[in-house]
Amino acid sequence: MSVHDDKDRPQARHDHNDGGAAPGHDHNAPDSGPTLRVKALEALLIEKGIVEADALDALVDTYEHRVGPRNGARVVARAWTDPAYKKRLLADATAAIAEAGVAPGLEGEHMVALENTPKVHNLVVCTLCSCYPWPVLGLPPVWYKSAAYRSRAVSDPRGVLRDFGVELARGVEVRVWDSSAELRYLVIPMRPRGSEKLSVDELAAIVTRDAMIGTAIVKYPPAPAGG
Amino acid sequence: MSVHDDKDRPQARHDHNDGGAAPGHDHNAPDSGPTLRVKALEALLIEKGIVEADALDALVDTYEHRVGPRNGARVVARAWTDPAYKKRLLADATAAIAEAGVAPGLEGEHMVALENTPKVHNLVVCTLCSCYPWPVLGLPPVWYKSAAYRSRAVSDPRGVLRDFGVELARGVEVRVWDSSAELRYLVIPMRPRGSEKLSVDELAAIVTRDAMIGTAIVKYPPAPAGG
Amino acid sequence: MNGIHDLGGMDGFGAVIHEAGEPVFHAPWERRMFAMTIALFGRRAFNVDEFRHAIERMPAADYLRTTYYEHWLHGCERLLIEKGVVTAGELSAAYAANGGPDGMALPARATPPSPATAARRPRAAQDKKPRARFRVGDRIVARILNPPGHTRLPRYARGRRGVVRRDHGVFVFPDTSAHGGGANRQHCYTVEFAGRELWGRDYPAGERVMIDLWEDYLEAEKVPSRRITMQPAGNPRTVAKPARIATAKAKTGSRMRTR
Amino acid sequence: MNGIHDLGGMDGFGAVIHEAGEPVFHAPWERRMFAMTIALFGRRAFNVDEFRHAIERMPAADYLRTTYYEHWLHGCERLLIEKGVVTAGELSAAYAANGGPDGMALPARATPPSPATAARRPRAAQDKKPRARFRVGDRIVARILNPPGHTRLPRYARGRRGVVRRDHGVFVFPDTSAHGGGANRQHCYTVEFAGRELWGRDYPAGERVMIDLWEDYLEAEKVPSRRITMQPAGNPRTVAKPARIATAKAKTGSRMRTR
Repeated sequence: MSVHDDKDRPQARHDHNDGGAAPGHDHNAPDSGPTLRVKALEALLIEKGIVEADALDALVDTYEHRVGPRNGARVVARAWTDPAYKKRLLADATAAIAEAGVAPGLEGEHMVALENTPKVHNLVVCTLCSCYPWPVLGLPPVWYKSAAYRSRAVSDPRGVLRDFGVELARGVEVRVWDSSAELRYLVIPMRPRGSEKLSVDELAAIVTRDAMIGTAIVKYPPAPAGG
Repeated sequence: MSVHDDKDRPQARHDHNDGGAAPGHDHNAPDSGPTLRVKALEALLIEKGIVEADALDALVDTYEHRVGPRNGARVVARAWTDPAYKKRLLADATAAIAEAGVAPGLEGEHMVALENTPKVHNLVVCTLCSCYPWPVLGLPPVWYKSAAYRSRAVSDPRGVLRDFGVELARGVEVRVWDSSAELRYLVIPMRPRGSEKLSVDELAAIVTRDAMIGTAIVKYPPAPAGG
Repeated sequence: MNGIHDLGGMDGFGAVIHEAGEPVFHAPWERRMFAMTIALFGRRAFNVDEFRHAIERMPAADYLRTTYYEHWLHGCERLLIEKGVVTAGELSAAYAANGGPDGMALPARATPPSPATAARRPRAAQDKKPRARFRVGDRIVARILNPPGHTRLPRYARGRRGVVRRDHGVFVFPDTSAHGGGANRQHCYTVEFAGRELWGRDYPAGERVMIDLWEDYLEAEKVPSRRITMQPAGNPRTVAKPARIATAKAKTGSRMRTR
Repeated sequence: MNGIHDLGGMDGFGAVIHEAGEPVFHAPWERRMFAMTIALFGRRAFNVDEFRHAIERMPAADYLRTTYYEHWLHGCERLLIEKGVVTAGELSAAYAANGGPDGMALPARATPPSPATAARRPRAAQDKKPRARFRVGDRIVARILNPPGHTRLPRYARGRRGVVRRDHGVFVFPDTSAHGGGANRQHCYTVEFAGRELWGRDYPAGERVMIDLWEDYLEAEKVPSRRITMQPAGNPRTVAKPARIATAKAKTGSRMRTR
């Protein structure tokens, strides 16, 4: 866990020399990239006691190292191997996810699980911003927040799946879920043929993040490095 | 008329050294602003005999000095003073505009005149690009082609008119014409009170370009410098 | 194509900034770019639908940040290369050359064509005229169409009900003409939409938006209701009413990509 | 607000580029920006609806060209100033200071709150629950709404017919909550739209888009038709069906600006 030492701490000087326009819009000042503005903002908020540096460190550590897709993979593996659990998961995902030991938290208060079947493939997007189920999948990948994905997922889902190398059979119906409110969605991919003998942990290991968004199919043996 | 002398002519060298990607997308090459690319494009097209420099000069001269809003102002002044002409103008604007001595031409093949009345105010826009009645109004002003105008003219016309300092009375109905096809529109503004004694020429002189788009009202005596 | 160019009804661009007494061109290169484009239309290097579509395909952020004649520059460069009139290599070479001091002698001067006829576009057909499917007063719905290619049906009108106010006759259909799919000439109508139908029932009652729409963009409103006979807005002129026969509907590009 | 953020159904952004095994954060400043924003939520400096709306109000070209956490930076800077938590002057001074070598000593360390509870948002109401106006299986139309302010009703769904598939209970209404207009808690439903209804009849038959929509975004479909009783997509769970009484419809912002 990369604990911040003091020299990294952003500094804030308190002398109000000029009330210049908010720096947010000054694109060509030297080194005006986000680094400087974020450092300044943090310094100011810390100085005013609005945020504490350690709390920030803890939040970074939580979402960079503790909360991630492995949580969701455990839920999927359990659903694959425990029909009663899958029933509970599909009925009340928020409770079933907590039951699987995933700490409830931000962006996971109202979970819905979506089961992929031979007939129906589910795909999750947030066309308006980046809504995503943090507790089970961690923070969203850049592509999930991109204009390319957000624009076409709802109008050309098969085209988007092709961008991920996934070609769905003609007969499979695609259901796209636009997370436009407080609900957060977890796709339960189909269990791959040939994985019958794997343990729950071994199954969890082959479940990729993308498969839990709906932009990938779980393969066994797993394809080389994937999202 | 600023005739081009040779030294301004863009040069084209014919040695194909590298088939680099089209320069169109190279934003940070030195002096890569449009000036250089336009010069290069013109040189290439002239060298390949696709366009002739004099023809370009003539087109510039036509649309910078000969074709402009004074053409439309003449049509409006005549419509104000000759009811029979106005009837013909409202019935077949293309013919009536030609009758007023305005040479038909590009972006004026299918004209429609829109009469402002105490009850109805017309406003013209092209939400998709910049469609505009060149023969009567010349080339469109920058604001007509701006995202701000094109986006709000259809959904908040009164707000846009306020941006031009025009406040319509509550009872006046606003009709916005989106030039989405081949039709080009000329607004016939209301003749201002007090201009009864003016000659046709004097009337034409007080008709502003913006009034013929619908973003201004013709005043008499005319307001200080306006669009 | 649902591109950034389809701005009708968007928010966030602020007040309209207008420059009193602005010049026709704001820089010498704008003069040349304007003239070149018109000349290229005259030479049939590309048609106006292809040109618009080339501009629509600009990356959205570039489209919003660049000026109008930079759009034209982008459109011309792109189409000239796509149509093989010039190669990317030639363009880069000319581009590099114009950074340099010397260059090739220019071809001798030719008599310039008169500007007015420089680029006649046979947009309105003179010959065989397809029958009109709609008449002034007809209640229609703008179809829900989302072709991946060029269209002149703005998104803010799709699925909305309107009334045909005027039949302007037959014109080349942009959605096919921009993609080498032929003229597919068909009637084009001014259709009146109530502001409330477009923007919601909270919208002031009187406001109307008139949009010029090709026949393929329209379908008769399903709910049979008495025909509107009130005085049409704008011009009283109505085209003679030919009998209504459904013409074969041009196959508009399906939403799903086959590439 | 019909802003650039409302991307559903747009074209022109090309193929989805996805980086295999990408890191959670792509730069140190992204770590800090993420954590600061979550902490500010925890401090109730602003709510999530205000935050989203601040980002929606970015100039469209900037929104498209900047990265995700630059959006967060913009949103926080803007809201902190608008809400008077910091002044532009303080921000500029801090900004200038951080170009400089020395700076102020930082306040002593305090015990950090546990991340999980750091920013609880009371989104779902526990107390008095407004009645649901719709039930699973109801045929609805997404209203034609174009409020100048924040909304979670995507443009591509407005005016389109759908079927209520699930009632998720009562939630804070973003369109008022983003503008200090109160929680205005109301039911939120998953509504199923056929792909053809959204994108046109050429669209493949089976495809569906499910959108989560607040009650104020919906109205019953006018044409009386038999209720759908087919097996709802997704979860069989349906909320107990309370009697349907029309709740007072929250006044959504009218399209016309009064400023």
